[in-house]
Amino acid sequence: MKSIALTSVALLCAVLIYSTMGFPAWGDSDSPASTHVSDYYIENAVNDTAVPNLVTAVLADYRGYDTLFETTVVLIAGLACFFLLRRFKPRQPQHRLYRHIDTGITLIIEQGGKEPTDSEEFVRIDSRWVPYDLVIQQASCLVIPFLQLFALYVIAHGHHSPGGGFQGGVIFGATIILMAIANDLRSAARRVSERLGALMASAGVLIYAGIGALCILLGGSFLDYSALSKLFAFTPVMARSHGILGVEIGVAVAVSAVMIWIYYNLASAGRHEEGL
Amino acid sequence: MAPPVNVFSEEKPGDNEKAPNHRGSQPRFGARVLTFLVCFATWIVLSGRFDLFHLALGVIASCIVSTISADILFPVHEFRQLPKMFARFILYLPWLLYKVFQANLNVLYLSFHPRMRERIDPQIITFQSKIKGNMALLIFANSITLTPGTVTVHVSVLGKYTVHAIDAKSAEALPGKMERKVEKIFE
Amino acid sequence: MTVISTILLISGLIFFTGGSVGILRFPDFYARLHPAGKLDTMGLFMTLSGMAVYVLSDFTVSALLTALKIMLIVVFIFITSPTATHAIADAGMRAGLWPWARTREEEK
Amino acid sequence: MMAQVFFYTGIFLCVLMLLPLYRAVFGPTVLDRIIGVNAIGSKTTALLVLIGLLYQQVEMFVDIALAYATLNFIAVLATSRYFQKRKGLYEEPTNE
Repeated sequence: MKSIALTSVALLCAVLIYSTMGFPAWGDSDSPASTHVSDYYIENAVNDTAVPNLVTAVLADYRGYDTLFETTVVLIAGLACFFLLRRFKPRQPQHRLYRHIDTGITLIIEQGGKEPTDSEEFVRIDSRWVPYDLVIQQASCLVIPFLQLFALYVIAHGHHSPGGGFQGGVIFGATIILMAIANDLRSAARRVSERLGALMASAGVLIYAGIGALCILLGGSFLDYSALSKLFAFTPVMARSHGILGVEIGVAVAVSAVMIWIYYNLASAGRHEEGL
Repeated sequence: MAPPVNVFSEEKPGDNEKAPNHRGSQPRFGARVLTFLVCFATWIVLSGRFDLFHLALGVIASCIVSTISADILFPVHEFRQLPKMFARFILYLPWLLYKVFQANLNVLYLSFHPRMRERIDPQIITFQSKIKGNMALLIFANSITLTPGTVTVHVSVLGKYTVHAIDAKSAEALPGKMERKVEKIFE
Repeated sequence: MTVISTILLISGLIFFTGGSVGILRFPDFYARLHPAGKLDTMGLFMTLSGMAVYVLSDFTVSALLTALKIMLIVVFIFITSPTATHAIADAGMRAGLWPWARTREEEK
Repeated sequence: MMAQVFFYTGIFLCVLMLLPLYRAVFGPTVLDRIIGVNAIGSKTTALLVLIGLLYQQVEMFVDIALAYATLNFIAVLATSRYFQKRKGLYEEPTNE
């Protein structure tokens, strides 16, 4: 099995290296990329899409297929982590840990012992003990909502400033990861459960592809956002601009969910019961 | 021998929403509104665009944040106290800044001093403070870290501080005046 | 305005220098936390407020918002930097590292 | 004139980064390395805003600086928490 995998990887590498010979030479000024494509983007991007940030226009509009499959690759990375690491059979734990909220005392309940109800007084924590740290927890509480707002700002302002779906999604995922670091994995999973993360990761790609498909339904070609102007009362240029925004949101949802998902699986070695 | 109980049986991943949450997880309406307002103000500073489209995006983003994490930002139950606390905290800041400045000059002097190792005498001290409330504990801990010669090593929930002090003089200064000042903010 | 901003920048740089030298010279990592935690925070505060003052020198609404954004970074740093320092100190304590002390060195 | 001030400040900051870099590379313990990386990160935050002023696009680079500060904070917290857990002195006995 291993030899088959190795051989296929080696063959693929050989094919890829062989195909690089067809590329234009490094820095070739006569290559197609530098003769007309770049100039076209630089001259016409603002008129075509009403997006002042060229990178966003190229990324989400002119090269929409590329970004669509990049997002899919991110989703596949999350799936790969899930299938490689996740252990579906829960271990029989020897004990459960509870923390008394007011005093910070940790209780160890051996198997069969009387368990406190998970309520006002006690909260269940990970079965491998994570040191409770008041300062880190409180400081992250102060910071997290503003970081989430900042992430949404980065997503929404991809048209004007650096940023967009990938960056904003990463920051948003990082806030949830910060929550998991500051408390424990259990309290982060209380907000964004694994199932929700998986759903969001798929939904992000679906939003992207769905916008593309909607363009076909409205008579354009796949990912040609100007077709959206028939559905809403936009001019074709503004339709392209808003289409880019929708696509960015899809990318952001997928990327943030995959970040969280990968973190859950990596930090707990697939058991989802003990965080970092 | 009793059969082993599967303690995870009630904790399937999808069940998390139904699991009883701990204290402060049910944000009140006031917390949501307050979070929304704070978020929208931050959005305006961040965005810097005042056309209708971007403001609408701001409203949507603030709504999202206030639904996701209102209980994180304002777990306090007494909302009447909040503006007063905030005002007192703003009044506390200049004094803190002055102390921070003093601390920095102190450390700056130490780090350029040629025989620095003779001037410092690191030690770890513990003391019990009278401060109650998580946010007050956080503010006091971070103030200790920022002010002369001391770094907070550990804080327990009940207010027992473990502090690394760089010399005996700064170790003696704790808890001192700062504790009273922080206590005053949250009374 | 430019003079104030230059002075703030240079004093910030002095704090940064002190922090970097202190990180090199102090005997153990608990003591190194002092310059790392305090002087870097102060240096950032000084340099960033210097830049904010410079941005404000031609006063428009967008310049004001940019300056506010810069101050937002300062507030963020003032919350997070002591917390990060504290996290490192706590990790060292739990790993069982004892602080360097003058008396112990004399015994050896 | 101010551009030159910013330029030389940036150069000086880059040179200053070498000192914590020594800590980050040769630090005797892991925690020393974390301190070094944290110090480099805080200088980078200032440097990013400086670059923004040099290119006359502050409002862009402020966003990047804020994101960088965030990631620096999260990285330091994550590493230090990792060592709290894996090398915990007070780790309670688990029967694994």
